[in-house]
This record gives sequence, structure tokens and C-alpha cells, in this order.
Amino acid sequence: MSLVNVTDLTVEFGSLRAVDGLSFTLEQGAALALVGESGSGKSTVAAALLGLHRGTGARVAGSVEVAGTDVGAASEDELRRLRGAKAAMVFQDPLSSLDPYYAIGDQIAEVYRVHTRASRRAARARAVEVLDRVGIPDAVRRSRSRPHEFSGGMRQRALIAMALSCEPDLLIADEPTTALDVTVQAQILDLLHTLREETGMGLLLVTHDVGVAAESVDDVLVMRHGRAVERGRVGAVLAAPSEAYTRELLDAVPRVDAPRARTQASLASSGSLASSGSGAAGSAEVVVEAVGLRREFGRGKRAFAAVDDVSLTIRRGETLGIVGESGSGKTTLGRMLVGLLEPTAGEVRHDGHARLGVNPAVQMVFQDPVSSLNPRRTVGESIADPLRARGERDEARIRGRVRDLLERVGLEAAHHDRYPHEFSGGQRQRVGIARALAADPRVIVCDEPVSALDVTTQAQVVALLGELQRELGLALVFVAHDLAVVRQVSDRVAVMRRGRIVESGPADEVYDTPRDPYTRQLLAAVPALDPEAATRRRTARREPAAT
Amino acid sequence: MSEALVAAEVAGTGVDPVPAASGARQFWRRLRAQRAALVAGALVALLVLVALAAPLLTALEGQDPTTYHPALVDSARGGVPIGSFGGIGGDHWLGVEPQTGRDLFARLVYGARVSLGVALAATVVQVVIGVTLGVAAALGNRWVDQLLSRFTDIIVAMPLMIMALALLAIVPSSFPRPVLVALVIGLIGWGNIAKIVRAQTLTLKELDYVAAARLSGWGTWRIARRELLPGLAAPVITYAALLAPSNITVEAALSFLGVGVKPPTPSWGQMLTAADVWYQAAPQYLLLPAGALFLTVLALTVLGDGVRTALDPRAASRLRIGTGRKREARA
Amino acid sequence: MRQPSLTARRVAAATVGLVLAAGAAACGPEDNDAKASGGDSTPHKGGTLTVLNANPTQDFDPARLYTSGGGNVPSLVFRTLTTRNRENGAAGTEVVPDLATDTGRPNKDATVWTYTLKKGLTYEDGTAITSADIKYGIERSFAPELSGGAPYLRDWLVGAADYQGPYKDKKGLSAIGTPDARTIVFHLNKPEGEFPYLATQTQFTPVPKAKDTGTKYEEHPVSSGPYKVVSNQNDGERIVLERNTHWSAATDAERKAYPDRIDVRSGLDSSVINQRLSTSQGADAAAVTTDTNLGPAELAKVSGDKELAARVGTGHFGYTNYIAFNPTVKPFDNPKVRQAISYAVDRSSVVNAAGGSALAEPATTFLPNQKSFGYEPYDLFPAGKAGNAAKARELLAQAGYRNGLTVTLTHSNAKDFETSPEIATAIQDALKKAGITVKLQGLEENDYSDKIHNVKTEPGFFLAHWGADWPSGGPFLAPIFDGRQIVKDGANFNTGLLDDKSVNAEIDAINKLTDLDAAAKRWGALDKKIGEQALTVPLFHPVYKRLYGKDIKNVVISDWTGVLDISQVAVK
Amino acid sequence: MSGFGGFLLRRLIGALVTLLAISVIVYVVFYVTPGNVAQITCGPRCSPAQIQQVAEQLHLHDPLYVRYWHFLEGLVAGQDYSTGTSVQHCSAPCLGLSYQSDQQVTQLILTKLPVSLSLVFGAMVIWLVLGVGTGVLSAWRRGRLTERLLTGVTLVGVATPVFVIGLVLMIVVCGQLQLLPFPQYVGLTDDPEQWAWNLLLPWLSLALIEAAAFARLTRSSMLETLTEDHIRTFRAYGVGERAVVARHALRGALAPVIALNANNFGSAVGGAVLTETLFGLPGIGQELVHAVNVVDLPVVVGMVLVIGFFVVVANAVADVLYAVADRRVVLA
Repeated sequence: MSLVNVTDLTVEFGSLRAVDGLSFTLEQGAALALVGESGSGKSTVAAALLGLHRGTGARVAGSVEVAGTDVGAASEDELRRLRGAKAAMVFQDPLSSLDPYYAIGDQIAEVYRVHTRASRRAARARAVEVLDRVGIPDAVRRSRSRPHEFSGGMRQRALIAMALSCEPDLLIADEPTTALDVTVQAQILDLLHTLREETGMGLLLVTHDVGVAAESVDDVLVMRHGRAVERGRVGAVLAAPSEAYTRELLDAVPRVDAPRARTQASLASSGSLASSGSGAAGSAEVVVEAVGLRREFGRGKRAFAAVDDVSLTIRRGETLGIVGESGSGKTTLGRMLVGLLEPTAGEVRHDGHARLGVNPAVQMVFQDPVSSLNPRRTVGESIADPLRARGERDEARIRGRVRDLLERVGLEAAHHDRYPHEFSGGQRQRVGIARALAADPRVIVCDEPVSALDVTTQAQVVALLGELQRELGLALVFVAHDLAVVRQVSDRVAVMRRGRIVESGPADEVYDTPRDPYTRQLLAAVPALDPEAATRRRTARREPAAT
Repeated sequence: MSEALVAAEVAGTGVDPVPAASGARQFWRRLRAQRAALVAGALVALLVLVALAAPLLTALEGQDPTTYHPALVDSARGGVPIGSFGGIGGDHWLGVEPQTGRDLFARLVYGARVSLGVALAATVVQVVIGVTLGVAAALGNRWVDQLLSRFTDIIVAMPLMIMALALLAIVPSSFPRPVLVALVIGLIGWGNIAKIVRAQTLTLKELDYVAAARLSGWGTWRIARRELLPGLAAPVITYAALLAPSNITVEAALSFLGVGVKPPTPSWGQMLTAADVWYQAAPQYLLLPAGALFLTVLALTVLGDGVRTALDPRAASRLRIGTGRKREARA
Repeated sequence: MRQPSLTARRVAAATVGLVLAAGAAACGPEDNDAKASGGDSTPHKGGTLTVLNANPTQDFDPARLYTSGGGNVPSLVFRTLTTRNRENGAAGTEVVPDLATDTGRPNKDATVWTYTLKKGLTYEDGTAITSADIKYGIERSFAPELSGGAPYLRDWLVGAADYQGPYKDKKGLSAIGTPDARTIVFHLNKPEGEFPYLATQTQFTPVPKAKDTGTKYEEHPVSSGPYKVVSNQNDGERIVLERNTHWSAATDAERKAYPDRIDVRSGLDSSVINQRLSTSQGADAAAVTTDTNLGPAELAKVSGDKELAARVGTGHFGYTNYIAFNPTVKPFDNPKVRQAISYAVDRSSVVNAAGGSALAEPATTFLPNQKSFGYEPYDLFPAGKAGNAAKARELLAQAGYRNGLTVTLTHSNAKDFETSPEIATAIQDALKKAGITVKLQGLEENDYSDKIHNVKTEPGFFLAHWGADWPSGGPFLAPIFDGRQIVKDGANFNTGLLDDKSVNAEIDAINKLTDLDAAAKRWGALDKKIGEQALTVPLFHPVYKRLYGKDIKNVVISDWTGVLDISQVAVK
Repeated sequence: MSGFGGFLLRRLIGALVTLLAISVIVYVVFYVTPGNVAQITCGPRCSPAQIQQVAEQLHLHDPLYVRYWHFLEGLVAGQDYSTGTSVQHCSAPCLGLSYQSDQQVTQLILTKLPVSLSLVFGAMVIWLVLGVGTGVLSAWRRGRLTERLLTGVTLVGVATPVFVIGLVLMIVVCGQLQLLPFPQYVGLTDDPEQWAWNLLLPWLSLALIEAAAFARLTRSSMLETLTEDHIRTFRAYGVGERAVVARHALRGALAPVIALNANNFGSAVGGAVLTETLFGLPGIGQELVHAVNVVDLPVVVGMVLVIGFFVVVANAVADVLYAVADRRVVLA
């Protein structure tokens, strides 16, 4: 008997069909990844396995059988016995998925008691045991901590511990590492792998990241629009996809190990490529320069420096990648470069002059396509802002210019009067780029411009930025956490950690021969698309992780 | 009937068929999905209509709110209205007031003008002051923020009825009373809305589109007007919808204390105050203003809830298990 | 949605004219249901009497109390030289001896009054009461720290005008002589035949100098009456009195003092008081109120309930509510205008606004309709029941206001029935018929009181009222119409600013009379004479209707106070 | 810990500044309020000379800033005053003497405060139990008849003026049914049973209206918490609905309720005036209104400061409770 048996599953929310006639099975102890872009219905499937759609108004058709329980027909009690005991789920955001008011150990114990009727004391002991098992140091003491006292990775471990507490047959992991930094992600994936080896439980992994799937599972099921596109062994599918969509998807995934595509080479070309402040002066003039930037937040004892003594230069036409994990200070640095934040110390020079405050010649493209556009104004108005701010009064000329910009970024002139919510994430990001361009900037700082987008869209936006740079001779600062994307777009790269630049230099040099141990650690943590390579690297990672 | 009224009101608000108003259109669609809110809205509209048409309605009845009818009350028994149900009849649709014999229907509909007018005007004053100071505190530097926030704290910490009593006593009586009452309620009741607006503005201020507007080169004033104020609309409307009914009660309370609008101008609070001792001898005298006040507050509250639900899409999707769709989009 | 803090609606703020401390004041029941109450109507000693009041008796200090006839509760603790006769009706308006052996022996022109104390008078601690203590009690009422009493002592006693009381001025008041411990002599600066009435006020109670604690005396004043103060919480909010064992009924012919204990609870809402009295449960069965009338709504209920109706005490206190004119303000300088308004007033509307015919009697005279005031019925500008609009128009036309007239009527916003907005609107409505448009100017109580009693700010046309300090025409007419009592730089009560030599002379002449009946007749005649000037429009005299509990016996309501006398009540 | 200490210190300074500002405002407002204080204090028939004496006695001729300075002095150092026969000391913090009753305002407050606190505390217990209970129930039973009924009842509560509810309750319960005595305040220490018995009705009238507001807040807060991710976690782990609501949703939903409650408590101390007046309870609110009517400035300032003090303290407590209830607030 299969551990999971899904036949013809259809889930509808109102008029939206999220899952459409999906069937798959998962054998005992096997691992399957549901891979797809946003809206593919993969998470809906995960929720359906535990019957979580009950009572929410969603219509579920088809049959779902998990560990011998017919989820569709089961009574509330039967469902409760399934949930947590036979099939446990790990969620994406470990902070919000744990109750902030209770100690972690208590929460795990509570779940354990629901299924085992164990005594309070035994349940607490079990909680400590599983916390220890997932690698929480000093588990006895830490079990008394509340979620906010844990780091992101520790929280996810705790959530996994909760899942383990009743020794389920199936672990459903819904984007378990998406909210985590790449190094932490690697640790969590390793943990999942180890646990599976040890307990022999089945794993259903839901992810948008093909790399994560490659690291973790045996089989992969690619989904799109609620339907299955392709299923097969993970190695086979990744190496030789049979469906066009899978190919497209794979092509769009940026590779951290591939050198930068020369087609995107910038105007500045080889000259500045080598320039890293090491002496090989570039030919193009410096447009933005940061000297000894420091920025503190908070006051008194709580003060800390988000950015600490950072100096860098950006030359006309080049792309500077700034890469780092969350909390490394890269966004703060980006905001100081454009003048949205004032540095505590040091200065930003635009065209050689120290400058406080914003400068239309230095623009920004933001991360969140939702919050970067005013939802109450048409995109045309938003794009026209820099024009009007400059004093342009001629409506016809403004409209013409906005139309040009819209078309330039791959949108239609007819989009002028539409509101942001009518656009997709990628389109909104294009609007953001158009607005930045409207100011005729010399530099655009892109703060995680593609991290909220699906990979295929990501690739398009990255390509657009490259094109624009070539065409307009823009300098780009590309701030991102995704090492692969940064490598793809950057001429030079700076790696940030705890507010400082630990390593910088030409992109290929940094990626291929990293000098700083932190850079090496980062690169080692990036999931590989090749399962075999992933295994090799996992083994390699275990050694430093053990220390 | 009520739905037609609401529809009329909605149409009158200028819903534009082009997508430019899609936000508003969505709002109305969500609002219309709530039957209770519709009924409440219709009731509010009806009340406003009655208040506006007060002279017309009383003319129809053939009475006015100030004429005494000593012959219609029993002087020996403290002035209870003569006749059943407080003297209800063709001449006096809802009977007459004890002691004076003034027409209750006329006083009730004229009272609606004062009660509604004062409450709504006070709400406007509260919103204007609250939004101005809240935005200023959020956008100003540390000192401005400290000063305004402290000031807001003080206003919130003052026993407001007491200040209202004092303020109403200070202003010369030649000042039009209903305007004064509205102003005083407005001037003392803006503390919480300022706090809400400040908090909301601080949130909005951090949004990327505001940063983008700054990068465009706009100044603070323009950003406040174009980028922040529209974003404040939802919480402000929601709060105002809750303030309005509470202001009606405040007006009634001030009348209760004898510092509300001056006689012979009728207001519901004033009627209620005069009537509460008559609950046994002339129950309709108490029930009419109490009922009117109750219905109005109820209708405004339900409408306020409806507006809030319509403005806050989360309210619509409450209790639905997150499927991760939202998160995927972010990831 | 919190209810905003509300408030004291029925806060009867300081009433002008006369604060009826703990419901003092005069009068008498017409329908004597007093004797009808209870099966066994014989009163017995014992029990606790509860007094439920709206307004606390603040400043329970004999120097500070402003009473008519010594007040109701205060009179249980403070005996005075003379006191009011504790009888029903008109008999109750007489002044009788209390501490003194008689009501005072005047010299020939009534400028020197001599009193002799009874023998065997003691305080609550058993020490003897002396005439020096009475003198000291009067002296301390001049201390600015202990302000509050009536103005007569300062006005009448020789050399008292600038006296600042015994704390600042150790020499004392030379106008009061105490030749021996039982004799006290008062020297007045003009003839005052009504001095015995004044001697009923609490300032005439003895205060032992050794026990005087200044402003703190009110917390425990030394009793000379049948009860002593056991506790006085929160400035009169709750006063508990118990029997004073040193009081001797033999020296006190007036006070019966049946209950053993009297519990005065104040600060209650008037509708609560009436509800409690009508329910009459538990301790409330032995409860009375001295300051809360039945409201019109309650009256409507009571009148349909025989049991309740039998427990209503009706009384009259010398009191008049009226419209006042300031003849220095146009158009009220024109007597025709004042007369027109007198004609136009609709007294039945006004009476209804004041609570109906059971609570108010239409007034056409300024003096209250009681014999002791010298009441002589007259109606100089007959308005009939509903006002004579035609006559009013005619007079207006003569005055040159053929097309009507717009005037402003000033009134208080206070929620008492006397000057309330309701009465103002009733007048407004009535004058409309005569072509007079009335704008209302409602002022907050303090503001109103300031404005109408200041010659500089006095409005031309406003609502006012006046009550008797004692049941006689003197204190009723003199402050309002005596030209020499116009106060330019302080509280002025002669709001008509009347300074008529013949009126002043007549007032002086009557004050010389020590035959109070003869005086009363001449007060009545004077009232009518002044009435011709139409400086006021009398509106109504209030009637007191007060509930009392089921167990209350021996109800006595005099025309002096108009409320049941606690000193006569029994609860067993 | 130093973070918490610093927070308290900042709060304290802020509260002091707020209270001082309030006292200044009250001084100014009542300075310009019409009403001749000396006349009111002296009595209606005082002569101009007497009024002068009284005005001097009360320092009414001093300029505003001098009077305010005296007030501050008294607050810090106390003040001496004469009763006529002796000199008494009003020890710091002295809020001065009432113009009307010559009582020390601090003592006046001490006698009135227990009444108001009894009223508000008791009412608070009732409104919390009723309000939160109703709110939780209606959130849990969302969409069913129970919820509709409860929503209806709470709306009625919200829409009814307290002066109507109080009066009708008293007349029906005490007058007609005679279930309870007509309320009169009995000290808690004197007779706890009578204390509670007498206050029951005032508690109810005050609480019914507040409870409605709390029910609404609890309901919406509860509905919001029920959509949170951690609720989903426990559902997905087979924890029963009852436990999810009781243990996890309620805890989160109560944070804003706690905050509102602390705020409400402060303002209710001064805001229960009507209840106090209606039931004849000699509390702060009743005294304050009386003092306003007779322009008794020291009493008004003192009472307003006490009320302000409660509001400020309650707000601080609300913040602390909020932070304690939700540690994320401090750290995140």
C-alpha cells in the first residue's frame, strides 16, 4: 500500500481551480518534491493531504489517501489522528507557524500529548528529546524558550522537531527553507535528509526551487496551473526534461557555477571588470562613490551598526553586485547610496560631490512589487512622477514620455491608466523600472529586484535590466541574496557580512576562486541542480558543520 | 425601498465606470454584499433625509416644534398629556410633550437635524485635526513628533466631559450653539484618531512607493498629500464610522448635563434628559428619543462595521486557512 | 464606545437669593394629610430617621449656614435665641422664643434688643451656655474664613460693616453687649422691628470659644440642641446625628426629638430619592426628604395612587418666580413695553412648565400669597389664563412698536425649574402671540448669577426669583426695591434699580413697627404700589410636594419652611 | 532589565510632563471660566467688602502664574494654612484647599477615590467576563444563530445611553422587583457583603455598555488571530478545535483586549460620573462635576490630575502588559 495515494484531486476556491485533476502516489519511505511556480497549486495539494481545506469553503473532489486514512471521508476524529501522528507538516515561515506565547518545548509536548495521552512530564521529555535530535544545542534549556528567542534556522528545526515528535510516516514540508538564508537552508535540507535516512519516513517536499528539490528528494513532480506537467526521478528530469515547460523552467534558473553570459557584457567591458579598487583603474568615470559609510540603528545600548565602514565605487555602465544574507546590511547600504537614508558616518558622492538626500540621477528599483507602487494611483501617474517633479507641465509630453517608457520596459501604452493590482509581479517590476528610468538616471540601485518573482519572470526582468544598461549606459548596483542571480548580472561583486564587505572583486574571480572563508561557505551552500553533485557537496558540508 | 435608497446614495457618490475607480467599485461591491450594512445604510440615509426634510414633514403634519399647547396637558397632574398614548392623534402624530404640549413628532424630526448635524460635524472636526496632527507627528522630526505625541497623550488623558463643560461655559452665548457643541466635541475627541493616523503614517512612510516618490524629487508636502493621505483613507473612514455614533451619544450626554444645544432648539439628547423621569407617566416621551437615538447609533455602527469589512479585504477572508498561495507569490 | 463622563445634571448650584440650607423655609399644608398617615398616629420615641437629600448640607457651621428660621437639620443641633413656631400652616410663621425667655425686648424705636437666656441651658458636654458664647458665635460669622451667612447682621449692627471677625479683630463687636451670663443686648444702627425673626438664624447659636476650631468647626460643631453630630463625612454628604443627652426638653418647647438617631444622606439623584420614598422599603420606610420635590412626572404617577398620595406633604414657602426688567436698557425703559409684556404672559404655560398646577400657583403679586407677608391680592395687568395678546399689542403700538418688537430674554441653564430654559421658552412662545419676538440667552449658572447681579452687566429682561429669609414682607421687598440697597460694586439685588423716595421712606417706617401684624398690612400695600411700576412680572409661587416614608408620623409643615419639620417627626 | 528600567523611567518622565501640562491647561481654562469665585464661596448676599476679604483669603487677586507657582510649591513642599484659630499643615504633595469646603484636596481625593475605584474595579471584572466571554463565543460560533444573537445583544449595548440603562435598571430591580437595595456606598472594609450588594447595580449598568465594546473587540481580535499561521499549525497537528481556541487563539486575541482594558480603566475612573450621579455614589466624578459648577479650582485641578494620573498609569500598564503578553513587541 502506498503511503500517499492521490487520485484525480481537484480543489476549487470559488471560481478559481487551484488543483485540477492531479493524481500521484508516494511509497513508504520515498521522497517526492512538488515543484512549480506560484499559482501552480502545489501548496494546495500539501494542505489537501491533511484535509486542511475542511470548513474553509474550498471544494475538494477526488480521493486522497494518506497512511491508510481516506482524508475525504474521514471523520473529524480520524482526521485529527492522522494529523501530526501519521503525517506531519512543516511550514514555510517558522516564526509565524509557532505560537509566540508559549515555550517551544510546551508546544511540542502539547502536540505529543494530543496523540499519545502521555503524561505532562513524559511529553516534555519527548519534546527535549526531539529538539536534541534536530540539533538544538542545550535542548533542555532551549525548550523553555519562546519562538522569538530562536534564530530562523533554529525555529525551523523546532518545527521539524514538532513534526518528528509522534514519529509520523510522512513528513510534508511546504517550502521549508524559502524564508531562510542559503547557509541555513543547506543545514535544514541536510537535517531533513539525515532524518529521513534514520527514520525511514516518507517526504513530500513542496518547493519552487528546483535546486532544493535536487538536494532532497528521489522523485520530482513538476506542476503548472494545478496540473502535473512531468514526473520522474529527480536526476532524470533535471538532466533531460521531456516537457517544454520543464525545460523552460530549468533554463530560467540562474546557475551559480556558470560564468556570466557574455552577451550581457556591459559597456564598461573589460576595463572596469578588473577594477575592484585594487588598482586596475577603469576607463569610465566614477558616478557614485561611497567613502567609509557607516549607519547605526537604535540608540544607547541597543545601538548596532547595520553598515560599518563600507567604501565602494560605481562606474558608468558597470554592474556592481552586492550579495549577502539577511541582516548583512546590503539593503541599508543600497538606501544610503540613493540618499533615502543618511549615513551616520562617511559620505556618498554623486559625480564626485558629497551629497545628502535624494538625487533624481540615482534611482532605485525595489524588491516588493506590491508595496513599491501606490495602489491608489495609475501606473502612468507613478511613472510620470519624476517628470512632474522636474517641472514638466505639458501633459501631452508627459503622456508621450510615459508611453515610451512603458513600451521600453516591455509593457503596452494602454497600460497607462491601469492600477498596480491589475498587473502581475513581473509587470509591476517593469513599471518600477520605467519609473526609475523616467528620471533619466545615471545609476539605478536595484534592491533585490527579482527575489519576489518566479524564476521565469526573474530571467526576463534580469534580461531587461541588462538591455537597458547597454542601451543607456547606466550603472547598476544589484543588491541580492541570491548568489546565482548576482553572478549572472554583475561585473564586479561585493560580498557583505554583518555590515562589512568581506570580499570584493570581478564576479568570476570571486565566484570561482573565493578568498574569504565566508564566501566559500556561502557558495558551498547553494543548492546544485545535479543530485549527485548535491550528495557530494552535502558530504563536504558535514565536516565544517560538525565543528 | 431601502435598497433603492442605498443604490441612489451609491450612485450619487460618483462611481466611475472606468477602471480608475476600481478601488471604489470593489469597495461598493463588498459593501453591497452585506445585507445588514445595506439596511443600516438605508436607515442612515432615511434619517438624514428626515432631518433635511424636517420643515416639510412638520408642515405636512401642520405643527411646529416650539408652539405650546397648554390645553393638551393635564396641569393638575404635573402636565401629563391628555388622551391615550400621550395624545397621539391626527393633529399630533406622535403625541405631545408633557408639561408644554409641544408636538413630539415635530421635535423629533427637528431634533434629528441637531443630533445628526452636530455628530457629523464633530466627526469631521475630529478627523481633520486627528489626521493633520497624526501625519505631522509621523513626518516631522523627533522633536515635532515628541511634542505632538505628548500633546495627544494629554488630550487623551484629560477628563473630556469636564473640559467640555468648561469650554462650553467660556464661550459667549451669542456663538451659535450647535456649531459650538460640534466644535467642542471635535476639539476634545481627536486624540485616538491622531494616534491611529500617526501609527499608520509611520507604516506607510516606510513603504517603497513613498521612497520612490522621494526619489522622484517630490517634497514632503506633496508626498503627504499624494502618497500618504490616500493610504490613510481606509483606517480613517473606518474609525470615523465608529466615531460618528459615539459623537451622537456625546451630544446627548452634553445635553443631559445641560450644556448641549439651547432650547427651544430640540435635540434628542435634550429630549431624553427631560423625558427620563417620565418613563412611567408618559412612556412614549422617553421611548421616542431613546428609540431614535438607539436606531441611529445602531445603524451607524452597523454601517461602520460594513464599511470596515468592505475596506479591509482581510475581514472577508477571515478564518480561511492560508494555503500558502500568498507566500508563494512572495517567495 | 464609552459613555462620556456624564454628570450632575441636577446639580442645583448655588441658588441666588437664598440657599435653603437643608431645605429650610416656610409654609403650611393646606390639605392636612399629615394627621391621616399611619394607623396608630401617636408618636413614640426611638428609631432612626433617614433623610434622603439631593444637596449636601455643606459647611455645617452655624456661622456659615444661610437658613430661614435656622434650617431643618441644623436646627436639631443649633438652638438659637428665637425660633420658628413648629405648627402647621400659618401658625408656623410665628417667631417664638428658643434659648431666650421671650422673642426679645425692644427699646422704643426698636434699635436696641435685649434677650435673657433660659436657665439650665447646656451644651452636649454639659457645660453651661452663656450669652458671651452667643456673642462669640455671631462675631465669628464675620470672619472671612467663615463666610456664607445672611447679610443682615453686618447691615444692622452698629459698627459691624468693617468688622473682620474675632480671629483678626480681638476687640470684638461693641454692638453686642453681655451685661451678665444670661443677658445679651443688640444695638442696631436703625430701627428693625423684625429683629426677632433674624434671631432665628443659626448665627445666633452659642459657640464656646474654647472649642472653636475655625474652618474645622463644621466637622464637629458643639451641640446645644437635642442631637449632636456623630459624624460629618465629606462636607455634609453624610451627617449622622444622635441624641444629645444633655439637652432638656424642659427648656425646649419646640423640638419633639422622637427618633434616637438621624441619618442624613445627600448627593442622591432626585428621581432616586422619590423612587426610594415611594417604594419605602427597609430603612426608607422611616425616611423623609427636606430638599427634593416631587417632579411633575412623579406627581402624575402619585396622583393615581391613593396610598402614595396619602404620603405626600404639601407646603408653601414664601417664594416668587418672576420676570425682571432693567429699566436702563431699551426698550424696557418704556413702562408701556413692560406693561405689554405683563399682559402678554401666559401663566398657564409657565405654570405647566414649572410642573403644573399642583406644583406652582400663578402669581400676580410680588409678595407670596401668605398672610404673614401681608399678602393683598391684586392683578394690575390682567393677562387672564393664557395672556392678553390684544392688550399687549395695543400697548406696544402706543409705545411705538407697531410692527412688533424683538427682545432678548436671559435665563439660567441650570436644571432647576425656577429659571430654567423651559420657563423661558414658555414665555417666548406666549410673547410671540403679542408680536414680540424673544431671543433666548441661556447662561451657565455662575455666569447668569454674576451677570444679573451686577449693575454693569445686568440684562434688560431676565428670569429671576426671590425667597423669604423669614416670613415677612421686609426681607422680601427691601433688598429688591429699596433704592439704598443698590450695590454698584458687588452683588446687587435691586435689579429694577428702583430708587423711589416714597418707597424708601415707607420701608423705613414699616421697619420701625414692632407690631408685626400691622407691619404685614403695610408691606402688602407697598407691594401693590411698587407693582404699578411694572418692574417685574410675577409668574408663580412654587408649591412643595414631598413624599415621606410609610413609618413617618407626626408630620408638621409650617408655612415658614413649607417642608416637614424633622424636629417633630416620629418613626415609631 | 536595564531596557525595562529605562522604559519605566521614560514612561515616568513622560507621565509627569503630561500631568503638569494638564494642570496648566486646567488652570488656564478655569481662569477664564466665568463665575465669581469669591462670590460663590462667600455666599450670594455677601457685601463687596466681604467678597474682597474672601478673595484675598483665597489669593484670587494674584496673577495666574503666581497662583500656579503656589500650586507647584504646595505640591513639592506642602503648605501651611490657617483655620482661623490655628495653623495647619497640608503636607506634600499638597493640592491645596477647596475654596468651598476648606478641606484639603488630597484628603478629599482620598475619601472619594475608594468609591470610584470600587465602582470601576467591580465593573471591570463584569465587563471583562461578559465582554470577553461573549466575544469569544461569537467568534467561535461564527455564522451561527448564537453569533447573530450575541452580535445583536452587543449592538444594543453599544447603542444604549448609560443614563437610560441605569435608571431603568434601578427602577425595575430596586423599585418594582425589590431584588436589590437602592445603592448607597458602604465601605469595603466596613462590610464587604453590603459593599458588593450595594454596588452590584452600578457595576452592572457601567459594565453592560463597556462589555458590549469588549465583546466586539474580542470578537474581531479573535477572528484575526484565528487566521494566523500558528493556529493553522496546531490544526494541522491534530489539536482539537476547542484547545486551539482556548489555548492558542485566545491568548493572542487578548493582547489588544488587555491594552483596551487598561486604557479604559483609567478613563473609567473619571468617566463613571454619570453612574456615580445616578446612583448617588460619592466618587471622584460626582465631586468633580460639582467642583466645576462652583468653580472650585483646587478641587478641579486635583481631581483632574488624579484622573489624568490613572489614565497615564493605565496607559503605561497597557504598554507593559502588551509587551509582556507579546514578547515580540519588544524584540522584533
